Amino acid sequence: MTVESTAGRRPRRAPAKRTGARKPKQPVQPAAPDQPELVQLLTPEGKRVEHPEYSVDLTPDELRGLYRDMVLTRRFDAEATSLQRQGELGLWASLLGQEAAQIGSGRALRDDDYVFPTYREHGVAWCRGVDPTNLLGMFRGVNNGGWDPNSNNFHLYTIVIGSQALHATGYAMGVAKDGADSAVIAYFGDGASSQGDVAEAFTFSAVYNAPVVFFCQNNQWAISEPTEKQTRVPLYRRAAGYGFPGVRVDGNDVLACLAVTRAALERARSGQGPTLVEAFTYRMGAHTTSDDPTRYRRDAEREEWEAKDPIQRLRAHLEAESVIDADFLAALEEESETLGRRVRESIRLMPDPPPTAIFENIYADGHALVDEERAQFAAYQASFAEEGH
Amino acid sequence: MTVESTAGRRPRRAPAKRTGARKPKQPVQPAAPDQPELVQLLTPEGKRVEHPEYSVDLTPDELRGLYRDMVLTRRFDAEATSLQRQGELGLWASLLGQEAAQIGSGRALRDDDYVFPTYREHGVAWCRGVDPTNLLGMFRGVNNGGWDPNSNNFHLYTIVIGSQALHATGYAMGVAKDGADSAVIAYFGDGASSQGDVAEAFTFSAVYNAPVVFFCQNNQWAISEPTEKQTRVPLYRRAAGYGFPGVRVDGNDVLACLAVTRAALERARSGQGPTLVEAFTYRMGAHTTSDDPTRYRRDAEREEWEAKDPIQRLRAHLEAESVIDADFLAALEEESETLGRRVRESIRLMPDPPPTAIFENIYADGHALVDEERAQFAAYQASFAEEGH
Amino acid sequence: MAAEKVMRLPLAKAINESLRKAMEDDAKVLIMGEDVGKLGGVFRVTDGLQKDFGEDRVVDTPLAESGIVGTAIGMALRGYRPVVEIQFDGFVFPAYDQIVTQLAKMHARALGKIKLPVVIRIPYGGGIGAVEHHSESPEALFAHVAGLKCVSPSNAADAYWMMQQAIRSDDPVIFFEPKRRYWDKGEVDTAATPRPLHEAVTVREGTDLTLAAYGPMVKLCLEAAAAAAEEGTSLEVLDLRSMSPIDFDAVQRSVERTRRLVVVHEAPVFLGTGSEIAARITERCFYHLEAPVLRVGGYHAPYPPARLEDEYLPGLDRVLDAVDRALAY
Amino acid sequence: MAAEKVMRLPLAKAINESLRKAMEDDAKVLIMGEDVGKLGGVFRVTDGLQKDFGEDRVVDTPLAESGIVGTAIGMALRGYRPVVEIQFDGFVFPAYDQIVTQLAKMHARALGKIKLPVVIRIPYGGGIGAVEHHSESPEALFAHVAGLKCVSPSNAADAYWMMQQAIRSDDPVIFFEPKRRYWDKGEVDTAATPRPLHEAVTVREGTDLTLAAYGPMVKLCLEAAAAAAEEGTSLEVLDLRSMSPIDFDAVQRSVERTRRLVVVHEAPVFLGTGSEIAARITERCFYHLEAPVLRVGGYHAPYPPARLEDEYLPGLDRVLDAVDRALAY
Ligand SMILES: Cc1ncc(C[n+]2csc(CCOP(=O)(O)OP(=O)(O)O)c2C)c(N)n1
Ligand SMILES: Cc1ncc(C[n+]2csc(CCOP(=O)(O)OP(=O)(O)O)c2C)c(N)n1
Ligand SMILES: [Mg+2]
Ligand SMILES: [Mg+2]
Repeated sequence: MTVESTAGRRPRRAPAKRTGARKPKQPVQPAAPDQPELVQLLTPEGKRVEHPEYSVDLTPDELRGLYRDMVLTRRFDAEATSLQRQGELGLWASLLGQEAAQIGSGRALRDDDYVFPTYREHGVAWCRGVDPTNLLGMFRGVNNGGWDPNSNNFHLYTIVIGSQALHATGYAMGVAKDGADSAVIAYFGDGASSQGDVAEAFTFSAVYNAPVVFFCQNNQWAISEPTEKQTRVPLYRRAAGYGFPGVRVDGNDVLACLAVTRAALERARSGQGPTLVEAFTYRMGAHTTSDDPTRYRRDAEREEWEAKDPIQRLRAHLEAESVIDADFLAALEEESETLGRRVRESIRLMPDPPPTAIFENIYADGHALVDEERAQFAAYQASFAEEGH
Repeated sequence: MTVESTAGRRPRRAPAKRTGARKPKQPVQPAAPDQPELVQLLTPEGKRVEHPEYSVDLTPDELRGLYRDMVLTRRFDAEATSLQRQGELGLWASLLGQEAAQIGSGRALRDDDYVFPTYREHGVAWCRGVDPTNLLGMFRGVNNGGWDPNSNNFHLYTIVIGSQALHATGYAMGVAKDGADSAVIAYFGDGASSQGDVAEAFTFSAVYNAPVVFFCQNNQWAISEPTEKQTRVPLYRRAAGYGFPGVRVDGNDVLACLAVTRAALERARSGQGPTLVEAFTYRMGAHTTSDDPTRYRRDAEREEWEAKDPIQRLRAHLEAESVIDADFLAALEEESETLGRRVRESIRLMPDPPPTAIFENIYADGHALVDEERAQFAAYQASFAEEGH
Repeated sequence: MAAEKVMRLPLAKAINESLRKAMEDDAKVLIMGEDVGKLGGVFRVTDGLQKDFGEDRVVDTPLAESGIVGTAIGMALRGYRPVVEIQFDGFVFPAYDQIVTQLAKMHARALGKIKLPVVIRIPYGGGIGAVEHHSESPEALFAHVAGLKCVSPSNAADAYWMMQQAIRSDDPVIFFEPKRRYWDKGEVDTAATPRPLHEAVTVREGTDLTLAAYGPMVKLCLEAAAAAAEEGTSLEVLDLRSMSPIDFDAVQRSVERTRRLVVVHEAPVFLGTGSEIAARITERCFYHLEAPVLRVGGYHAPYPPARLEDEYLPGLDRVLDAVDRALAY
Repeated sequence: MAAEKVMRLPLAKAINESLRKAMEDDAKVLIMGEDVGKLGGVFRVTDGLQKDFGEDRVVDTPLAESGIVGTAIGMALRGYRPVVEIQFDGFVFPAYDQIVTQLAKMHARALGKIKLPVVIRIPYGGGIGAVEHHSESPEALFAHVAGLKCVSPSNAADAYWMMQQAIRSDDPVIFFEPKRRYWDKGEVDTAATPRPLHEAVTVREGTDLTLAAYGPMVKLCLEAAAAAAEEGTSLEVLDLRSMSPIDFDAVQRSVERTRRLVVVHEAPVFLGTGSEIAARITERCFYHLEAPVLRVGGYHAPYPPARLEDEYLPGLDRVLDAVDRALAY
């Protein structure tokens, strides 16, 4: 997450001298995505295709459910973005464009599985049943995480990039020790793949054969840096060097994301250890509401990806198969409106915490210094009351 | 490095209850070394074999040179071990068994190449022309690094595991910026492969195509932990996932180590970026003089590796080819004796630093607090002189 | 730049100009960090530099702070002078090991034979309504460590000159940038002769009590001094500028006159830099002090969510309250 | 253990017994770290535990400290109570980010809904003639951070009981083990009722001056008190035991009687825990103190090579010198 300044224009200057730096003569492997490697079950045009290894066979209800999830998630996200513009939130990190990756993987989970998200997994939170308004607290600045992780097996958002990959691995090691057959999923981004913590999570999970799925949403950008600044080969290949499988899935194809994640979770459950899933997708919006992507990326790129939109794609398929009709869409539109209204209303009701919250929950068993400072603070506050300040 | 205690015996107890932990059902890939993957030019019996990709063609002088390097390095190492026993050193980290990996790779370097060692690269130091007695300073406790890294392009020993992989990468990025065609080599162990810093070094070196060779001496142990505690697949495979080649070489075969390192350095020089070399070898001794390997490993394992001794192997080959004879061996024995004597004598002459050294070289440009403490210390010391304390 | 010497600039822009000048003067100066290139950094401190100096000198790095600092060390060993950006205070910790065990100690380890001219820029402190990890003040965690120098400018002119000096220093310097003052404008005279980097400055003279601060809190202390003046109390304000070393001589001189000292920083009071100042000044001025050295700072609590930060951060009232308490002795 | 209740044990062995007891009592207690299994740790503190409790409960980890602490956090979230070993003080820094940004803050981040009962054992301090990174005292770098608790036993009995309490605590505890005292024997009564974990203890009563210390320096202070007694000076010695929180009430009570305080620790004086104690006790006892609080500790320098450590570490003479200086006021 970033908060950024508005910065003035710099006066023009003569071009600077360059050092005589040697250019790499021949990069060994192209960093460009290898399209054929992508697992896909639904083309951008909405055509259902088969894959030799992965498949899904969903009921019409399930299909409609996925569509509904994506539409409502997008609606919630749009609502949050506009609440930020209205000053109700300090910041928002939009998932626009990543709905298929999140709903597909989120719907592959069982209730007893455990999720370790980044700060952008609003769609996964939705699948877990976390009340969307709870996600807004930290972006509004009333808390640093507003839900009980154990109510929905959905951990708090983690901002320090990559840290949660280790928590997920440790949690999964615990699951294995318990002899349970649940699985754990860790979300992170393409940028996060460079953090040492993620590499260490790969090592630990492999060595202990932990039941964890690493779900990397490669949305092509880490703020202003394209994926080429993190790796020169496709990210999913990282896994093999640690001794577990990696697979790249079309991250805008909700069916493929569901199928691939399900298979990976199944491997985890059956004692075969970790899998790395790279969901190849795109961050359609800014990094956060503080970001200005026009400074670093071309409009054309965004337009290309618009043609691969995850929601349109499923809709085309469901319409072609007559799984959805105008009534369904109208009802969903109304549900969206209701959700939007509820989010708007509840944010305005969300109270600021009392100042004394600063001193709460720092320690589970108490701490003398906190007690002292809490008391001093109370006395200090009271002094104003007395003075009528 | 570790310093360890002598610990008392534990009273016997009833076996503890086990938790019902689920055992991994089927590890995906075997952790066992895949022998065929090993690049070898000289069999354990000393037979010269060819490899489709790697070769060396050395003059008799060069061959004798390699043999001499290994013998003298081993002698120096043995001398240091016994100086530790005599109390002249606080600790020693022996390279016994790793002579071929170090001399082979060390002799592949050009003068303008730069080396970032761990704490065990006495053989590489030897190849760089670092006076062996300088290596002893930190183990004696008179300094934390007793040579000028730039005199021999050999950086100081680094104890915090894995850190130097990043320094090497940064240095190599600088070499590339300078447009120079030198290469850089970073040494580390099998244990170090788990550190996030090493993974980050892989990422940076790949993204910037830095002219660096990662030379991992897999000596099968990280103190008491066998390599299986760090990885479930051979380590050299780690590289591919970062987009550069990895190769496993017989680390007890000095010719293969030379050939493989030369090729990797050549790739670096010619702008093809990093390579990971895994030298498959064995730590014949204890981790350090403080360690007691009988607590955690079988004698039989050591014996197996004794049959693959790097020095015996080259000797067998050179004798078979009549490259060396009794005169050569006798002269070398004398040279060894001389070296041993010189090391013993110079360690005893190695002075303790003056106490005021504590306050020196902390900052290049000075620091008021250090000045103040230095002055206080001097006054305090002087007060004893006055009192005749 | 040649012609105009005095410019009125926001603090962030003053750093930008200083970086530009350093890069013009010395081809070995490099900039490294996340998003420092095309984006110009999330605060635009490196705005335009990649365009003018190229990707070889303004380097967008992978997202890995240990890697950034570790490779910067390697570049310094090769003769470069890297200026590293850590995007926010709370993200410096993955690099902490490289900073503390390598960057800080390598010069001493080599008995002085190698130098580590690395500057680590950290936008720090709160007050901008940000989410977790974006408002911390970790300076004590660096100042405690020998081998590092830590500084923080409070205004645009100091930002310009202190950055020039930090880059020229052959020692590693952690450069704490008061992010909530990035937009505050000040005059920068690029032809001036700057005072030594680690020297404190009396930014307001006074007789009754000394307020010592650095970075973002200097402005607050000046406001407090103005408010106190209206009530007839004369406060002296010291801008310490450097947290390692700390200019204790300057504090001592001031306290010997005013006989009372309040130290203000955003970082938690417990083991914050104020604890060292209190301990040492009490030792140096034991017979001069009319009151114990008081400290105003953050609580022993994680930095709170934005809606509570005004309660957490030292504000005018809390500073004046401490002043009153000190004067009451 | 059932029968014999009082044992005479070296400090390291007392910790070993305490770990064993905790593992017997609670199946959720796990041990993790490098070489803690077959080897029993480089100091043999976990000796025999893997043999008796199995590899599932005494876990040899990959060589990666961030990974160790990060996965321990995950295990704690799953309901385990991991006791993590960091092999030496100087190797904790790769884990610093996980400790400071995750372990310390997660309970607060979750508004108290999750707990992080993780103990991090760090053998710390010098005096054993080791190489670089094996003799440091980084406690201030942890005590400054809210959300962590930091303790250090000075003797075998405390080592036993404080470890029991640390493991039972629902908060993260950094357990600093005074490595140079590992071999010092003391009586451990496993049927005793221990005092609260964060309470200081008066280990010697005196009237002229208070010496406050923890961990390895307590023994030194007792020696200093004995030596001073011979010269007719009566020193009180406080074993603080806890660096976060610090039992300021106990220090205050003592100083109100003795009117003089010297704090001793191995860590560098500058921003060491002594600075906080000096600052706070001066505030609390301003009118009681006859002399400024003096501090004896390490210098602002990297820990020196072994042959110099006796000059660097506080020793009897330096403690007595500080006592003399304090008494001279
Ligand atoms: C350790 C750390 N460094 C820097 C940041 C600042 N930051 C926040 S998000 C981000 C980019 C993340 O990119 P990616 O992992 O691809 O995830 P995405 O935002 O694209 O979903 C950065 C650099 C951070 N949060 N944590
Ligand atoms: C960060 C860090 N953690 C722990 C240690 C303690 N330690 C010293 S050597 C070692 C094992 C290293 O194993 P490996 O990398 O295989 O190198 P080898 O000693 O076998 O040459 C350990 C754990 C350390 N030096 N640094
Ligand atoms: Mg991304
Ligand atoms: Mg090894």
